[in-house]
This record gives sequence, C-alpha cells and structure tokens, in this order.
Amino acid sequence: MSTATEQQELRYIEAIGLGMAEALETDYRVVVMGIDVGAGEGIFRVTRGLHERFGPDRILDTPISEMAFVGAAVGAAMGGMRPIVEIMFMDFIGVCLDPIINQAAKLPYMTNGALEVPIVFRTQTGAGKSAGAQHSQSLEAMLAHVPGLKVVMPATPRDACDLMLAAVADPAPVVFVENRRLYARRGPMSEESLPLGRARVVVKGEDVTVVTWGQYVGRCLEAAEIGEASLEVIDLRSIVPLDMETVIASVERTGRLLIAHEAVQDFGAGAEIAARVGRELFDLLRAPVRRLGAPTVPMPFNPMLERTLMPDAAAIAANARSLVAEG
Amino acid sequence: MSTATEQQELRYIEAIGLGMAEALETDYRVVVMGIDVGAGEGIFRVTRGLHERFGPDRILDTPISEMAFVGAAVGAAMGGMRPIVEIMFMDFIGVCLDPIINQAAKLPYMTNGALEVPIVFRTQTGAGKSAGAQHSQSLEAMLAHVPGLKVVMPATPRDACDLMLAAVADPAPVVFVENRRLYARRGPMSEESLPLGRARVVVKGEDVTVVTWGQYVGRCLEAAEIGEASLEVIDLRSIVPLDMETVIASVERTGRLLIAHEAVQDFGAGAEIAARVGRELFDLLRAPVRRLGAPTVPMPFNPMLERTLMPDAAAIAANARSLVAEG
Amino acid sequence: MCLIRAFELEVAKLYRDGEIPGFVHTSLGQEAVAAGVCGSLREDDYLATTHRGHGHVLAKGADLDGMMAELFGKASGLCGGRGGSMHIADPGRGILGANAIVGAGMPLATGAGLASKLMGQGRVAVAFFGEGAVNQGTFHEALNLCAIWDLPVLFACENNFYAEFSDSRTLTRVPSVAERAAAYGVVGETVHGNDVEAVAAATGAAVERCRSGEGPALIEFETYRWHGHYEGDAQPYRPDEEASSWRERDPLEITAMRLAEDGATTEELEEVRADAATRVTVAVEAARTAAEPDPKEVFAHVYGD
Amino acid sequence: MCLIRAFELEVAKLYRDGEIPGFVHTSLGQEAVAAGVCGSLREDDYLATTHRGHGHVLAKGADLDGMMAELFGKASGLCGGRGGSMHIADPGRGILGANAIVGAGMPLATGAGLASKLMGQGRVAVAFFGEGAVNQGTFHEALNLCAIWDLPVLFACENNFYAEFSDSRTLTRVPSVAERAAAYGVVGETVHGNDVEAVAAATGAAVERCRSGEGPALIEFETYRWHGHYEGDAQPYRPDEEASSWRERDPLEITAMRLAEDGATTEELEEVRADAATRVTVAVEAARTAAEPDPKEVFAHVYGD
Ligand SMILES: Cc1ncc(C[n+]2csc(CCOP(=O)(O)OP(=O)(O)O)c2C)c(N)n1
Ligand SMILES: Cc1ncc(C[n+]2csc(CCOP(=O)(O)OP(=O)(O)O)c2C)c(N)n1
Ligand SMILES: [Mg+2]
Ligand SMILES: [Mg+2]
Repeated sequence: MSTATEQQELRYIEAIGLGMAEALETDYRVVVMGIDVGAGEGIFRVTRGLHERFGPDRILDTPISEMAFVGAAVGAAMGGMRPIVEIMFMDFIGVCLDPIINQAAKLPYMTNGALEVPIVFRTQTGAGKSAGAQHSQSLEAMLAHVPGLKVVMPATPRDACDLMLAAVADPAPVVFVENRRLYARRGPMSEESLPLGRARVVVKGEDVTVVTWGQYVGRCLEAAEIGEASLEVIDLRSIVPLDMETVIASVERTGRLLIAHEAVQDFGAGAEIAARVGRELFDLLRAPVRRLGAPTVPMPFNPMLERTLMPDAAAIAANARSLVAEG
Repeated sequence: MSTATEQQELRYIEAIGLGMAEALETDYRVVVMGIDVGAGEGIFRVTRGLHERFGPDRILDTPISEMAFVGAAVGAAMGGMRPIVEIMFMDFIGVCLDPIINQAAKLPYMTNGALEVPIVFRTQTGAGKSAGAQHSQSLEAMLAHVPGLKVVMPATPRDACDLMLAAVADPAPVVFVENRRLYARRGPMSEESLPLGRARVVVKGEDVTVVTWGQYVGRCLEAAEIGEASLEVIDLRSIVPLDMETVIASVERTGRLLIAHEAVQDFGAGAEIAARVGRELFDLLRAPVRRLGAPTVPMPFNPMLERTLMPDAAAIAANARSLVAEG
Repeated sequence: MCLIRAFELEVAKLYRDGEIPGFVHTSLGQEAVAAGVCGSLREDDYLATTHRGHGHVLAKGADLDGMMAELFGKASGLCGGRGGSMHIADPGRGILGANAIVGAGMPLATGAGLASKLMGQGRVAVAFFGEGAVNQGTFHEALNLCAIWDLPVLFACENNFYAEFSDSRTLTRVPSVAERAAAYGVVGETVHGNDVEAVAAATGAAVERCRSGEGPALIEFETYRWHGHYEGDAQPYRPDEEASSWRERDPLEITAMRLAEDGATTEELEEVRADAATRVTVAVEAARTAAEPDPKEVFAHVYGD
Repeated sequence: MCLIRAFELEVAKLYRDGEIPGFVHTSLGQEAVAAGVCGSLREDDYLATTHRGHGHVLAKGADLDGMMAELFGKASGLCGGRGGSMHIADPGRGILGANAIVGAGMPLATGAGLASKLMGQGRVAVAFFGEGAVNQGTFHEALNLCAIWDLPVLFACENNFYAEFSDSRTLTRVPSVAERAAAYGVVGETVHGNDVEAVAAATGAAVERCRSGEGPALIEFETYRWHGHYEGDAQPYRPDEEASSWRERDPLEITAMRLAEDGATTEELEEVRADAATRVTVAVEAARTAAEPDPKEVFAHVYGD
C-alpha cells in the first residue's frame, strides 16, 4: 500500500476494492468472478471500478450458476490462477457448498500437496436491515469446521484491504467474509497492519476480555465506551487460523471472557473459543466464560424483531458487568 | 413396536428399516425417496424389502439430482406428505444444502407456523474404512448450527428405530444421521425407549462423565470397560435438541467431563457442550472439560493414517484417567 | 392486473420513502403474466415463486391487506411480519411462498406436484422463475425429475431479458428458454407475456395437460420489468429504446384497448383502476397503523410447532 | 487398453481378496474410451474424472506403479496414499483427479479450461462423467458456462447405461446425452465407445475445435461396464442378454481383430497383453512391499503448504 493511501481514511467497501485492485495489479493470475461483478460493479458496488480498469478478461460476469462458477474458480486455481470468486450472500453457500468444502478444502491434502488451490471465496453477511432469513446468516462456524479452509472476517477498512491481499497470496483456500453493515464505515488506513491469522487488540482493558469479530467489533467498542467495566476488546480478524495466543494472553490478565458475535450462538464459533479457554485457563478464570450470539431463531424480517435478536452494546456491557460481579 | 419385536436382537441396519416400514405402514403420507433406495434397496441395503412391500409409489428411486429430489421432498412435506429422503453420504450435503438449511429449516418460521415441513433427511457417516476425504465427514455440527433443524444420531438398533419413528412424527425437519460402521451391529430391541431429545445414560459411573454419540458410543463403552476410572457414558442420541439436563446432572456428580466424537474437533458439536458445561458448572468442575475428536485434517485414505486420526478406546480411557489426575 | 399495478406503484413509492424495509423487487410491466397464469389456476393449485413475486401472490388470491401488512412487517401480515417482500406465503391458498434463493422454487413446486399426484388430488403446482434462474442447476434437475415422474408442474418462466444488471441473452447461447425444454422431453412454448389473454390461453391448456397426467409443461412468457432489478437500481445497463418500446406494450393498455373494443366504456375501465387504487390505499393505511409483532412471540414456530 | 484391462482385472481380484481398502469401481469393458480420448490429448491437457477413473488416469500417462501403490494406500502412491481409488490425481500430467462427488469434475474442468484460455496456454480440459451425472445440476451449469465463455473443454460422457443399480434410460425422458447438448448451443455427438479408433477420431476433431477457440464440445461414448457398480455388486438389475451382448463387443477384441487385419501377428498381440500383465504384476509386487506413509506427516499440506 502506498504511503499516500496509508494516510487516508477509506470506507470499508473501498478498502476491499483497493485490496482486489492491488492484487489484480501485481499478479496477472488474479481474476475476479461472480454475478454482476463486472460492468454492474457488484450488487453492493464492491467491485466498483475494477471492470473499467482491468477489463472483462480479468473481471468475469457469470450466469446465476454458483455450482459451476464457484467450482470453475476452484478449477482455475488448480490450473494456476488466483481467483477471487464472489458468493453474493453467505446464505448462498447452500447452492455451492461442494466446491468449497469437498473440492477446494480437500484436494491439496488428498493430493499430498501436489495441487494447490489458492482461491479466495468472497462473500458477505450482516443482519440488521430486514434482509430476511435467507439473506442474513453468518455461517462462519460451518466453514471453520472444515479442515483445509481458512476463514477471515475483517471489521475495519485496513483489515479488509490487508486480509484481501493476504488471502490472495495464501496457498490455501480462504473464505473472505465481508459484513455489509460495515460497507459504508470509514476507517484509517494508518491502522497497524497485521498478518492473516493474528487477532487485533483494539482496546486495552483490565476487567473483561471481549472476543468478537465482524459487525460486532463496533458494538463491543461501544460497549467498552459505556465504561462501567474496563473491557479489552479483541477483534479476531480470522476464525481460522484462530489466534488463541492473543486471546489467552488477554484472559490471563483479565480472568474473564465474553465472546460476542452476530451468528447464532448455538454451535457457533464462540463455542470453540469458550471450550478452549475453559480448558487452557481453567484455574485462572475468575468467572465462567460467557457467549453472546443470536438466539436459535431464523432471522425475522420485521426490524424490531430483528433488533430483539441481535444483542446490542448495552447487552454486551451488561453481560460484561455481570461477569465482573460473578467473580 | 410389537412385543415379539421387542424381544429380538436386531442389527442397526434392520432397525432403521423396521422404523421406516412401521412409519410407511401406519401413515400413508410417508414416502421414501433417494438414489437407488427402491428396487436396488439402497447402496448399503438399508431400504431392503421396502420396495417389494410398499411398491414404487411409496419408495421412489431418484436420478442423481440431489438439489431437485431433496428440494422436492421438502416441497412434498409442504404439500402434506411426510417424506424420508436419503442423502447417500453426509458429505453430499455439499450438493444440496439449500433445501435443508434455507428452505426446510426456515419456512415454518418465516410463514409464522402456517407451513409445516415434516421431513426426515436420512443420511449416514462413519469413518474408519478408507472411504476417503469426500465420503467420511461427520458434519452434524454444521446442521445443528441452523435454527429450525433437529439432528439425531442413533447409536443402537433400538434408538435407530425409535428415532426414525419420532423423526417422521415430528413437525420439524429432522436430519437423521446413521453411522455405517454400526450397520452390522446387533443390539436388543428391549432397550428402554426414549423420546427424541433425551440422552441415554448407557453406563453409570462415578469419576468422569463421557458424552458421546454415534460410532463413538461403542468406543467409549470399551474405554469404560478398561476400567481404570469409573466412566459414566452418555449417548447423546440427538444433537438438536441437546439434552443438557442429563449431561449436567451427571457432571454434577462426577465433576469431570470428557466429550468424544467422530467429527473434527475444531468447531465441532463438542465445543457447544463444553462451553455450556463450562458455564453452568463453573464452580463444580473438578477439572477442565476435555474434548476428543478428529484433528483438523481431511480424512486420508490409508487405513493406518485413518486410524491415527480416530481416537480409540485406549485414548479415551487415557484422557479420562488424566482428567481424574487433574483434579 | 390493475390491482397489481396499483400495488407495485405504491410499494415502490413506500420503499423510496423508507416506509418498507428490506429488499423490494417490483413486477411493474409484468402484470399480465401473473394475472394470466394465476387466473387460470384452481384455488387449491400450488404456487412457488421468486423474489419478484408480489404479482403472482396477489393474483393467486392472497389477501391484499395481509400482503401490504407483510411488506410493512406487521403482525397482521400474511407471515406475521417475519417474511417480508421476498418471503410472502399463504399456504391456505396453495402459495408456498416467494423465495430469496434464485432457483429454489422449482424443486419445491416439484415436491408439491409430487404430493398432489401421490395423494390423487389433481392439484397442479406452478413454479415461477426468471430467465436468469434457467442457468441454475435446479431448473435442469427439477424439470427432469418432473418429466420422468409425470408430475403436474407448470414451469412458468418470466423472461424479462435481464437478470439483475446483466442482459440474459449474453449468459447463454440459447436465449430461448422454451427451446431448452426439449432436453427434457418436455414441450416448451413462448408466449407474449404482456398479452393476458395469450398468457391465460397458453396456461389453461398447459395446466390441463398437467392435470391429465402428461407431466410437466414449460411456458416462457416474454415480458419486461419497468423498474430496476430492485427499487433504487439506476439501470445504466438498459438501452432506453428497449425500455420505452416495452413501455409501449403496456399489458394494462393492451387489455384496456381490447376491453374497449369489446364494448367497455371509459368510465367502466376507470372504475376498475380507481377501485384498485382505493383498495391499495386502504391496505396501506391499515398496514401503517397495524400492530408490530409481539416480541414475546419471536421464538414461536422455530421447530414447526 | 491392454494395460487398463490388466490393471482393472488385477484390482478387482486384489479388492476381493481384501488387499485394497475403500471403495473400488472398475472400468472393465470401457477401456477404449479411456485410451481413445486420452490418447488424443497433449501431455499438458487437463483431465478431471470420476469414481470410475482408473482407465482415464492410466491412459493420460500417470505412472502405473504410483497408481497401484495409491490403491494400496502406500507412501509411494501418486497421492502418498491419501487419495485412494476415488481420488487419484497427478497434477504434473494435468490430472486434476478422480472425484467421489458425482458431477463435481465438470466445474473443475471448466475452471482449468478457463485458466488455459486466460493464460493463452492452448490446453484443453477434459471432463469425464457418466450418463448418470448428466442429471446433476453441474452438467447443466458447467456446459452453459463453457459455452458462453468459449472454453476449451471437452465433455466426455461415458454412457454405460447404468448409474449404480438403475437403468439410466428410466431416469430421463431424453436418454441421448448428445441430444441434450443442443440446449446449450453445443454440438453433441454419439460415438461407439468400444471402438477405440472411432473414439480417437471423434475426440481428435473435438479437441481441435476446442483448441481453436470454438468453445466446448460434448461427446457421448456408448459403452458398458462389465463389472458391477462397485466391486462386490451382485447386479441383479441387469438383463443377462444385455451384458453378454456387450461382452461380445469387447473393445480389446475389436482392436485386436483390426490390428490382425492390418497384419499384426498373434504373437505380437500376445506380447502386448503379456507385457501389460507383467507390468501390472510388477506394480502389485512393488505396491505390496512399499512403505506405509509416515504418520508423522499426516498433518502436512492441510492448508496447501
Ligand atoms: C442462489 C442465488 N444466487 C444469486 C442471487 C441474487 N439474485 C437475486 S435476483 C437475481 C436475478 C434473477 O434474475 P431472473 O431469474 O431473470 O429474475 P428477475 O429478477 O429478472 O425477475 C439474482 C442474481 C440469489 N438471490 N440467489
Ligand atoms: C453427489 C453424489 N451423489 C451420489 C453419489 C453416489 N454415486 C456414486 S457413483 C454413482 C452413479 C454414477 O453413475 P454414472 O454417472 O452413470 O457413472 P458410472 O458409475 O456408470 O460410471 C452414484 C449415484 C455420489 N458419489 N455423489
Ligand atoms: Mg429476468
Ligand atoms: Mg453410468
């Protein structure tokens, strides 16, 4: 990234575009594929400017045929390209899971390393705007469960750009999960750059470690500002690899852990973190690890119901407070 | 089930067939669908005898078109049938996840209860016989994460039959996960009958609660027989609903919990149980909750490597022992 | 048709003004397909539709007030405010719902047709889908399945020539959807979708074939969406002449002219329009003031009970 | 062909005797397709195949010893024993692998063809699939995608008339796979798959069209699998006469006769067979005694590094 860029504030959506543009610029093997990512510039305009700049041979519009074009992206990666393929909504893994979990995730291993599948599956989630149950799921836990896939979920413009570049460069298939509720958010590109796999301690605190990612980073920061307890907010950035080192180091100090995420809590990624911390810091924990995710309900359309199901900053703060009260 | 049947020993595979036959017999809305489930009697012969007995209008052979026939089963359930549809290997949810998670799981809720989707998705898993990475996945955690789906995993013939009947009768879509490594196993049909959603305490013990399901029930029982620690083995039977009451009651006595399962450990269903117990029994746990699942590796073909990746009875026993040593 | 037109125009306005949340895709310009197809169905026939399904659902007889309230997310909505524009359903009228997954409706309709056949109900299931959805595997798989099982399913394609921002003619070498039916041994036909009588005639015949046990039928209705893919879409991708030439073939005008030829007076026609507008206005008023769903009920029916 | 025959016969025996673990699907009877198609390819052309892929992989030039060792799961296997029969791959020879997911190879080949096109490599990608896989959505989606992007991909269908235990002619109204290509604006042709010269001729022409930028081609090779779906399948579902009539059209015999007509002596032909048998025997011996993979390496390459 140029120093000029580093001094800018960018929107999250622009930063993703910047990451893709840099990757396209520096590596001829990079292509962007997906429904209307070309001349249409993407349904949320994430690929804005790319078609004009790189042309239709690098920015490929596909038919509505996810199995074919996601699978083709996997095949192209095997053939030496570095595709960035868009799955428009994360819910749509329902129509193209096979190339992700059974092909891309497995072939490098099954071929004993002879095949590399350097691919980025771009997708997005982000509930809270009445997109309905089929367009609101945050399904990172599903993909994180599959050996061979990395899963990143940037929460800031800087991370969006960095993680995109890192994902493209990675030899493994990487699922890159954007959050559409963050698209319009601005952030400094001067933020410290971290590698894929490293969590970010966003705010230092003493009482409670709050581990979060995606849309919930912002809510946790708001909760930290409420200020009744001193929260250390960790933005995980990637779910796989899971940077337990940073988490553990923090909980070792605070003795308390709250995990807050957008996804459904049951069998969500928070459970893995809770289970690991519960095991590794058994003697050190001052209170039981808490999780705060969406309840076991498909996301309803009604805005008020949707709000009811998404823990807000106040709920996060209240949980942190009661963790402190517990011990 | 007739008293005569109750006095028999059946194979697990026969018990599934018996459950389907009873459901077909008593409810004309029940149909069985899938690839070669009819005259071919199923690739593992689970549907043996059904085609002959109930004919091709009740036992429907489908083309290799999972999206269509699984989706059609969902549509048929909406239209008042009670289909049992087979997804031949659990890995194949890769080609038909949408009708499961975005349609069946969501429409009852999204229609405010106006639509019922009483469907059974029969599928099977069971590593350990060199089926390779694309035919060896135990993916219950993925489906359990989706609100609206129940997920059952019988480990005994009695449960296989009971849970099949319960799944067919359930108003919700139920994923019925068989384990092909258990197909040939015999077991008494006189075993106590439990409802869907209740775990079974298979062996009483004092030192360590071992929560498990599917193929691993047998391994945990073997581990219990090794006898160096007194293990209380709980067969979960269903992942959703999750019978935490039974688990908690046991851990309250033993103070120690080991969770053992076939699936990959990371982001697996064991994490949810560990997280819940860690929270609810924080003060009572004598040692940190342990999990024992497959490592983060696609299942290799080589039998020896496969064995290396599947914790055996000795490993379970050793973990239990060291839990006792921990506190 | 007038009702659909009035409904969609009003919805577009309400959406622009921020009164309706979520995503909204209107079917302005495509009213004749909805009216002609659904008007040729029995009340108990099944319907599975798409993100652009308001017209179909209305024409299939769903309650107007319940629909409008649903778009507002209110408790009195057809789905209690849980579904919204992309998920309106009314199972009591055979409406299995709009669907936000492109191509998902075809397997569902296949299943409904299967249920009808197995239970000897004589009900036909209609799957609406856009020409963009034809490239989805579900089209291929579901049509084949219906064909071999002789299921009473009508594959009703609304070919409006665009899938989101793309000209669908560039996304296949065989833009004629009807032609593609041959690969399944199914009869496919192309009908001018802005002519409600042509739509109804073709549908009526196809549905009868379905009901008589001949298996599925496919009809491609050529039509055009007047608005963008979603409300708010600036549509740089469509040539003006194309858009305006289709506006000239307004399905409502075509019908009005025909009715006039058959003797309907201007007043009579105006009355129909006015009546539709009034009903929509009433529905909007009711929806605006209707109660929000009870948050205490938010956990009900997750497991279908 | 002789090598494939000898290989598959031996594998069937080894599997029956419990020497080879996992699932095994042999291609006995289908050797001419493998030989004819793969023999018409460049070494750097791509291949994506199916659960029944031994023949294709061998014919594409994969090392015989490495293949046999892979079936035994040994460290010297082409995939270090991690893949087995259903997952044999040899990327160095363009072999992207057999695949245990029916229909999965077509999108992968599409992608390989895309890579070749974008990088101007002139490589063709061949996707083998059975006629059963034609009903899978990937066939439809991938063929369409290749068509609109003019990708150099050959869709090579082995129509052996059965998918597992089902007669595929009952699973579609249009059993001719070649006919179904029209729905994509692609030329489809049917070739007698047991005649290696016919196979090679058709493939050669199709591959040249692919390479010259005309886009994908589809060839349906009619053939027959001599054994069951998997080794061990009792095959109650196939009429004896059908099976025996196909045995009479043994691809090896057809070729042998032709070679004899062209002047090859019985000894020469026998030598080819004997040579194949010997090579297989040697491969088996090597595989039997080869080392198991090192369990310490079991965690390597999960993330492609
Ligand atoms: C599986 C899936 N892929 C992509 C989308 C995004 N999407 C919504 S509508 C649409 C275009 C559909 O085009 P067409 O079928 O022609 O219907 P139309 O909008 O023209 O009525 C797309 C791509 C989706 N909802 N689901
Ligand atoms: C997605 C998926 N569905 C089902 C199967 C099980 N299966 C393996 S081979 C096969 C039959 C394939 O038939 P065909 O394509 O004709 O190939 P053939 O076996 O005749 O070579 C089936 C159904 C699978 N492996 N993957
Ligand atoms: Mg369209
Ligand atoms: Mg076949």
